[in-house]
This record gives sequence, C-alpha cells and structure tokens, in this order.
Amino acid sequence: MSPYFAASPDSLVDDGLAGFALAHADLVHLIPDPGYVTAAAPSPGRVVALVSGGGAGHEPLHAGFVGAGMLDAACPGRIFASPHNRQIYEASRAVAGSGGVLHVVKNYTGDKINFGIAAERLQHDGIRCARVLVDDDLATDSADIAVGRRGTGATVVVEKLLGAAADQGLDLDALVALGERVAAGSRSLAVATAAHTSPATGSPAFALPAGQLEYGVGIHGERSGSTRPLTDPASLVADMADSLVIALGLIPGDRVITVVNGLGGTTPLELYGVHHHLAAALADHGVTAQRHLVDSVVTALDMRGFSLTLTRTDDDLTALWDAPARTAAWKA
Amino acid sequence: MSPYFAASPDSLVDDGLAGFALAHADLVHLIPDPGYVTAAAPSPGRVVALVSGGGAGHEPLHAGFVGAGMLDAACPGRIFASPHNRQIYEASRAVAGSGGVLHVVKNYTGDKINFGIAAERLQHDGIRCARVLVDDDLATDSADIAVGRRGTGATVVVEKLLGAAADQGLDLDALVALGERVAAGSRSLAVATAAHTSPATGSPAFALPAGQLEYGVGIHGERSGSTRPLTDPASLVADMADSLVIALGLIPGDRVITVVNGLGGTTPLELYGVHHHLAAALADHGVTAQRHLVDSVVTALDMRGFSLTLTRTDDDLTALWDAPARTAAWKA
Amino acid sequence: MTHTATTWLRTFAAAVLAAEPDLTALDQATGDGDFGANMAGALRLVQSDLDSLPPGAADGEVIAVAARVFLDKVGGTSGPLFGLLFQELAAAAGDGLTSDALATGAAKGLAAIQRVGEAEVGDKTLVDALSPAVDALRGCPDDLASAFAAAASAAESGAESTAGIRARRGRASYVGDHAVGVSDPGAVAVGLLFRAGA
Amino acid sequence: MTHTATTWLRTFAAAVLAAEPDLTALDQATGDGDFGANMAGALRLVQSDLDSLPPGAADGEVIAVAARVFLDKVGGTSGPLFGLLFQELAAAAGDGLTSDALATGAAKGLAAIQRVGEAEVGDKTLVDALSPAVDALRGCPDDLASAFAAAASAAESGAESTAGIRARRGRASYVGDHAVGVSDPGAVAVGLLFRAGA
Ligand SMILES: Nc1ncnc2c1ncn2[C@@H]1O[C@H](COP(=O)(O)OP(=O)(O)O)[C@@H](O)[C@H]1O
Ligand SMILES: Nc1ncnc2c1ncn2[C@@H]1O[C@H](COP(=O)(O)OP(=O)(O)O)[C@@H](O)[C@H]1O
Ligand SMILES: [Mg+2]
Ligand SMILES: [Mg+2]
Ligand SMILES: [Mg+2]
Ligand SMILES: [Mg+2]
Repeated sequence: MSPYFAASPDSLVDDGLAGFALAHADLVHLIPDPGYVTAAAPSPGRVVALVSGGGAGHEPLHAGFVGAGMLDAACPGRIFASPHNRQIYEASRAVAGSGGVLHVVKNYTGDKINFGIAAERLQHDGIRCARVLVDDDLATDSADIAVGRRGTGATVVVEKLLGAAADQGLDLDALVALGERVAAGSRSLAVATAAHTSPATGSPAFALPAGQLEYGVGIHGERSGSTRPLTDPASLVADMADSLVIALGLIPGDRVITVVNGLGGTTPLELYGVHHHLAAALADHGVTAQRHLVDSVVTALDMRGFSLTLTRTDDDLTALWDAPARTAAWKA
Repeated sequence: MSPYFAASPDSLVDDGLAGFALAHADLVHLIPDPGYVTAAAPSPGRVVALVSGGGAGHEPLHAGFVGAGMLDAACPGRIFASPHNRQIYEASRAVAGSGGVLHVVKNYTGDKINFGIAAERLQHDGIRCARVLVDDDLATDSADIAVGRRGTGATVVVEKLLGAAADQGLDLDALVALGERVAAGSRSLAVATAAHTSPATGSPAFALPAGQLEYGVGIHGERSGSTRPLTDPASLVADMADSLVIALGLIPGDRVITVVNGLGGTTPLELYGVHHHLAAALADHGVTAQRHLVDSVVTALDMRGFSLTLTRTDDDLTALWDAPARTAAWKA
Repeated sequence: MTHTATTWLRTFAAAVLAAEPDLTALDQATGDGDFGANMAGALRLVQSDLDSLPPGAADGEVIAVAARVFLDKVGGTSGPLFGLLFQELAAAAGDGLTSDALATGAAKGLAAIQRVGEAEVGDKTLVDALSPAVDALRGCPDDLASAFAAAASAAESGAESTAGIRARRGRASYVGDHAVGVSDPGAVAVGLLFRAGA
Repeated sequence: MTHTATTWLRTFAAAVLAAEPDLTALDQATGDGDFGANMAGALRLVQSDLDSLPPGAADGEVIAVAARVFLDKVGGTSGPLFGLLFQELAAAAGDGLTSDALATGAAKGLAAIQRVGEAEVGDKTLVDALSPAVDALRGCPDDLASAFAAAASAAESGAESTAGIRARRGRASYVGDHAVGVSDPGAVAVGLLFRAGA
C-alpha cells in the first residue's frame, strides 16, 4: 500500500473531489460523471465562460480556482493524465456564456488533444470556443523539444487575470488576446530535491542522491534534463531569477507579478525564504515585483521543490490581479 | 546539505520569517530581534491582546494567524523549540491592551516555562496576563504521561474563536473562561506514514516501513507509541473519529467544528478525501459537523500525515467561527 | 465473425493488464508514470462493455466499443490517440475483420494520430511502432493471423528502436538523456495490440 | 579567579559543540530532535559573549553571562532550565567558584528547575543527572577539581540510568517504549557540564 491516504490512485482523485465539493459547497458543484466542477455562484457580468482542466495531482489547481472572479468550470483528469474530451465538452456546455467558452490549456500534448476534440464538438453544437495556451516553462524552451514549453506555474496567473477580465464582460477575441499577452509575458522555472511518491508504485518516481538538485523539473514529477549540486538558496534563486529575467528581456523599471510556488512537499518556511531571496534578486535587476503570490498552488503531488514564475505586468494587468476573486484556494 | 531549501536550520526560520513579513506587509510587522510578528492592522474593538507562539516548523501556525480577528502577535521559536521568554515578553508588551494580554499556549513543558517566565515579567510591569492552555491531543491522554495531553490542531480553533470574542471587547477573565471551554471541548488525533525530514541531519526523523502507520503522532515529528498497518482511509478515519467522539462524549444531535489538518507532506487530494470520510463517520454517529476547515495549518515540517480535530460547538461558538478574520493563512 | 475481434480485444486487455507495472515503469522513466494506469483503466472498461455487447455483434461493432471507451472515457495523451486508431479499425472492419481491413484501419488510424499528434517516426512515440506495422500490413497475405503476426513483429522492433532515441515529442522530450535506453511505453503497447491478434 | 569559570564554560561549550550530533540523535530518538541545535546555538552565543567580557571579571560575572544567554536568548525546554541552573551557580560563585559554591549553586539550581519543571528523579529528564550530582557535591572535599569530578561521575551514571526508563515527563513521555534504551539528552548534557570542570 502506498503512503498516500487513499485506497487506490483512482480513489485518491474521486474521494478528494468528493471531499472538496463537500467542503466548499458554497463555492462549487461537482458533477462526478463525467467529472467536472462548476462555480456555485459564477460572476454575473460575464459573457464568456472560462474553463480549464488537466491531470489531477496539481491541486489546488484547477478546481481550487473555480468561483467568482476566476474559473467557471474545471475538469480534473486522473493523476497526471489529461481529462478526456467528454469531461471538457460537458463542462463547457454547462457553463458556456452567450459569448462562448474560453479554454485555458496548459501546453501538453494530451491536454491539447482532449481540449481540441471538445472544442470541435462545441463548435459543432454552435458554441463559440477558443483557447489560450499556457507555455511558461523555461526549462523546456529548447530546439530539441518539438512540443514547445510546458505550461506550469503561470497557469494561475492566467486564470486570475482572465477571470477578472471576463468579469468586465470582455468578449472571446479580447480574452484570447489578453490571455496570449499574459502567457507570452510569463516564464517559470522549477527545481526539486526529491521526487514525488508515485501513487502507482508507492515509491519515489526517481531517485536523487542527497545534496543533488533536479534543475528544471515539470509538474508531472518527470525529472529534468539537468542534475546539479544543491547550492544555498540565495544563489540558487538568484540564478533562476537571472534566467527568467533574460528570457523575458526585462530591463530596469519593468514590473512583474511573481509567484513562488511549492510543488507539494515544500514547507511554507522554505517558500517564504525563497520569496525573500527572489525579492533581493529582482531588486538587483532593477525589476519591480509589483504583486506576488507565495503558496503551493500548482503542485506535483508531494514533490519537494518549488517554481518561480515572473509575469510582466502594467497598470491594467495589476488591476486585474487586484480584482476580487472568491474561490477555495485564491489567497493573494 | 539537507533537502530543505535553506542554508541552515536557523536560516530556514529567519529567511522564512523575513519572506513572510515581506509577502504580507499589509498584515504583519516583523521585529527580527528578539523575534516576533505583530498585526499591522489589529482589531479595533479589543481591550485584551492575544499572543501565541511556539516552535517553528508548524507553519502557517502561528504567524499566519496574526491579523484582525485572530492574534495580535506571534512568537516563533527555532525549529520545534519554544520561543524564549524575552520574545514573548516583548511581543506582549508591544501589543498589550488596556485589559491586558492573553497567552494561547500549547501544552508543552518548554512553552509553559517560557510563557510562564514572560507572564511573571509582564505582571511585574503591571500588565495583566493570563493563559489558555491548549491540550487537545488524545494520543497523549494517558496516566503514563504526567505532562498531560499535547496541544495540536485545536490551537487554530482556539485562536479563531478567542480572536472573534476579543474583537467583541471581552475582558481577560471572560476570554480565559471561553478559551478553557473551547480547549476542553476539543480533541485531536494524528497519524503519519512518513516522518518529517530532520533539518539537523537531512534524514527522516525516524524510519517507518512501507505500509505501516504511526498512530497518534504529535506535531514535533516524534513517533507515537503505536505503529500499526496502514488500512484504507475510510476505516482509518472512522476509527479515529470513533475515538474522538467517545473522548468528547458526543451524542446524536451534538454539533462540532471539524479540522482536517495536513502535517506538511500530505496532498490536498488526501486531505479532502479524509474530510469526505470524516463527514460520513460523523453522520454515522448522528453528530452534526457544523463548520469545518480542511487545510495544512498546524504542520510538522514535511511529515506525511494528517490530524483530525473535533471541537464541540453551539450557536455562540459557531458565530465566533463565522466572524471575519484577515490573516495570511485563515481560509475557512 | 464476432469471435475474432472480441478475442483480439480481450487478449489485448489481458496483455495490458499483465504488463501494467512494466508500462508504468517505462512511463516513469521516460515520462510521468501514468500510462500504465491509464491504459489498464481503459481496458477494464472495454472488458466490461464487451460483456454487455449482444452476442453476434459484428467485428466493427466490437471494435467500436473500444473506440467509444477510449475516445469518450479515457484521457491522457494515449486515450484519444488509441481511440482514433480503434475508430478507424472499427470503420474498416465493418462486418468482418480481415487482413485488408486491418491494413486499411491501421493506416487510417496512423494518419489520424499523426494529424492530431504531429509526431513523425523517430520522435519516440507510438508512431515508431504503428508506422512500421502499417508498412508490414501493406501487401500482406490474406490471412489475418499472419497479418497480425507481421504487424506485431514490425511494431515490436519499432518499439525496441525507440530505446535508442532521445525524444522530440511526447513527455520523454522533457527528460533529455534520462529517456535514452528506455523504450517508449506507447510504442510497446502498440506491439501488444498487434501481438494480441497473432 | 576569572580563569576558573571561563575555562570551565569554554570547555563545556566545546564539549557540547563536539557532541551536537550525538545530542541531536538522542533527542531524535526520545523527543523532537532540537536539543542539540538548541544547546549548540546557546553555547556559541555564550562563547562570543565571553569574548567581550572585560578581563578580570569575577567567576560569578562570568557564569552570569551564560545565565543571561540561556534565560534571555534561548528557548526550548532546555534553554530556561539551564538558565536557572547558571543563574544559581553565578549567584553562589560570586567572586570565586569554590567547591562549596558549586555545591550550593547546583543545589539551588536543581530546586529552581524542579519548581519550574516539576520533574522528579526517575522521570527521565536532566533531573536524573543533576540530582545525584548535587548529592555527590554535598560534603565534598574543598578541592574544586575533585568536586567537579565527583559531580561528573554522579551525573554521568545518572544520565546512563535514564536509558532504562520509560519517560513520564519531557518529550520522551510521548513516544512510549521507543525511548527505552536511549539516554535522556538533557541528562547527558548535565554530565558534560560537570565533566568540563573536572
Ligand atoms: N505527439 C504524439 N503522437 C503520438 N503519440 C504520442 C505523442 N505524444 C505522446 N505519445 C504517446 O503517448 C504515450 C504516453 O501516453 P500517456 O502517458 O497517456 O500521455 P502523457 O504523456 O500525457 O502522460 C507515449 O508513450 C507515446 O507513445
Ligand atoms: N519537566 C522537566 N524538568 C526538567 N528537565 C526537563 C523537563 N522536561 C524536559 N526536560 C529536559 O529537557 C530536555 C529536552 O530539551 P529540549 O529539546 O530543549 O526540549 P523540548 O522537549 O521542548 O524539545 C530533555 O532531554 C530533558 O532532560
Ligand atoms: Mg500524463
Ligand atoms: Mg522542542
Ligand atoms: Mg504519461
Ligand atoms: Mg527537544
């Protein structure tokens, strides 16, 4: 039996969702078959509904961000497996606004395919549907990776900003344009000192010798291409910040939203310590960290690690960040 | 080097606190020497200030609950070590109201001694000071344990209810009476499938064979007196709930506040799954779970486990639970 | 001819369930570890849907059961891609699964998979097994069992060949050299699919 | 006589710093693992405060440095309890640490620790080492080194005796039989304290 408190990997998801819906009955409704969550009190001003989803194991993403000001529905798959198209299709039908549905999709082949099939079905039903692809992970920005950068920590930023914009009644095209701008202005990097526990085997997904750091991990517990000695966190965070600043082409005076995100097994003390180091590193670059989130919001089960996300911001985006949201997990 | 992202166990605390204060500058002020956190915008109606504290490693407890509606100040010690009396003394002096200071103390010898010395010093200064002792841990309810039950998950409940009552202007005696009633009406039980990582050694604090459960752990990563095979979570939670119901003498129709608390390395899916099972178990007893919290709020670094807390409630206590609070970690 | 397709799918299901730990381990090493559970879960659903199929159902209807399960109830990357393959195999099989139908269905399935997934041979995906299998089926003798056997051998060596490759598509592309030396689990499963009919 | 107390405390600090991993391990097995770090951190502060003490300070002033550090800057259970002990030793030492002063200070320190912590001999705490040390110091010859040696031997065997005990006080009381066979770290540290003067 695995160290998870769950009778099986499937019941880890099913019981978790049931308990989530029970705990937050004021915020969400769960439709167990085919498996999606909708906002109990969606934002009134919207013409376009926001739907996201992805493999389970990244909680509170996405269901924790369903509610007024963020998502209208979320579709959780099995652990680390994209939801199937019918989940997405039915969730989208259930919440679609007069102006259609916008899918927020993390850039993974499985997510793209399943959201893509659902979109075809929605369009066939006469429901307008568009997609914003989140692809912020700098570690997978490589000519060797034909599928492009993974979608990771920036997903929460995209969901928050698009949610606030949707509340203002923006139409599908405007939301797509905004979402693409936010995604293009976001980069993330993640590191880990220990793999997650595989729910299938009960053992760590990979073995990492003590004192070693997996640099550039994703949120599915895959290892990265690069293993290096673990250095002190101040210089590690400064290195990571340098790479993100360069990738986004940030110059002194530029403003960003920062997310320090725990991957699951990382303690709040560590995350806040990282935030402290990140603030110093950005100050060295003359970059203003205008808003921030320090929390475990896009996890990889119980992986011991963290990600940093920087998103370029301006007055408009910062105002969207500050707009109210009422979901189970939004805390900024 | 340990798997913690920290240059040393001390900087795990110091950098974590610095980052916490930076991230929540609207909510808290950090006084690094001697080491305490005060509310940036304390509740206006209070005559008595609430101060708590304890070893670090339990985050978000206590600093995450500093703010309007909960604590006026928190004193974090080193990892798993009580704060020293000067932290408590100076924090209490800084926030004391016209009606004095109430210390919320988890029942550990070190905490009692250090808070006790601070209380002597405060009284010497003419500041009224009283104490509410939280001792909810059922696993240490034994004739063999002269020091009495440990204080664990119920601490958050006590801090929330006392905070709301303090906001109503209750005086010290009334708050002590209320706190003692809440503490007396609270019991918790915790289990773990893996020890926390010792920041001192970088290794697990104890080894637990796969498939085994440590039943009745505390929040300092100590093992329990009892190791047993890990069963499916539904029956595990039902067993734990039975013990709590019996210990509190709950009968059908009684109402409780429930807390499903992660010990650090436990995933949200598991915690919500446990909440789901707990709801079923309480329903079997005819006990009404009137309010609940599902979160990792009283942790033991990265220990893989969870605790259940039941607190007897009534209309008055439930109203206190529902009163607004604005702190970094209060989410219910 | 119900017997043919049913036996094939049930044999495939049994093979995948038996291989689940191996498939999990391959996806753990090259990807995110969910492939074994995803395929096993799917094939348990297929098994139970086959149980409730009326006796005498045509091969195409039988295979359509698998297509529906994979397309409508199974997520991940593998769910819809195997679904597309079964959908084309079901259409080609119609009343009876022949070696021609197998060849046509597999070829159309490969095309659909490549349209949706955009992988080429050499990208370290199931295409590396399915594409040589399609080639082997082209101009194969009119004997279903030997067609399956030829496709299986081709798919299996295609799957083996993926071990040497540094991936460019699929999740293995993220782990760099860590995936070198490990076969692609999707390609291995395609081998199991054809071997189940041989 | 500055030399006496300074040498003693510096020797104690060095001994604790060298034993930190062992003390951590003992507290890990019987408690929560913070005792080694807590004592080591305290004694590093003591070392640096001793550095800035004016030369020629009386023994009582020297020991008061340790008392202030432990009482005012060190938490945990051990911080204030050792602080109380040092406070009484400082008061008793006054201008010069004699064997009488050691006996008086240790006895008063023990009393203070028992008033605050309510532990008796046999509860598996540092009292199990300090109490026999106090007994050994009572009526000891007027030679400080042999007084320290007698106290150290008594404290060390007291500390050893804690291994056999199932704890009733202190954190070891929570772990039941897991603590049996392991000495109490606080008691071991009391042994180091007296040995450092011998
Ligand atoms: N673009 C693609 N085209 C065809 N097959 C692919 C593609 N990407 C991945 N695959 C196949 O999918 C398999 C993994 O399936 P699964 O584990 O369900 O997906 P995920 O990578 O999303 O976890 C891989 O072994 C590979 O054979
Ligand atoms: N009630 C008590 N009286 C005297 N000494 C005690 C008492 N409780 C604990 N101790 C001593 O404190 C030591 C542990 O110190 P420390 O690790 O700082 O405390 P904590 O148990 O709070 O983590 C124990 O080894 C024991 O000798
Ligand atoms: Mg996957
Ligand atoms: Mg301690
Ligand atoms: Mg996979
Ligand atoms: Mg201790």
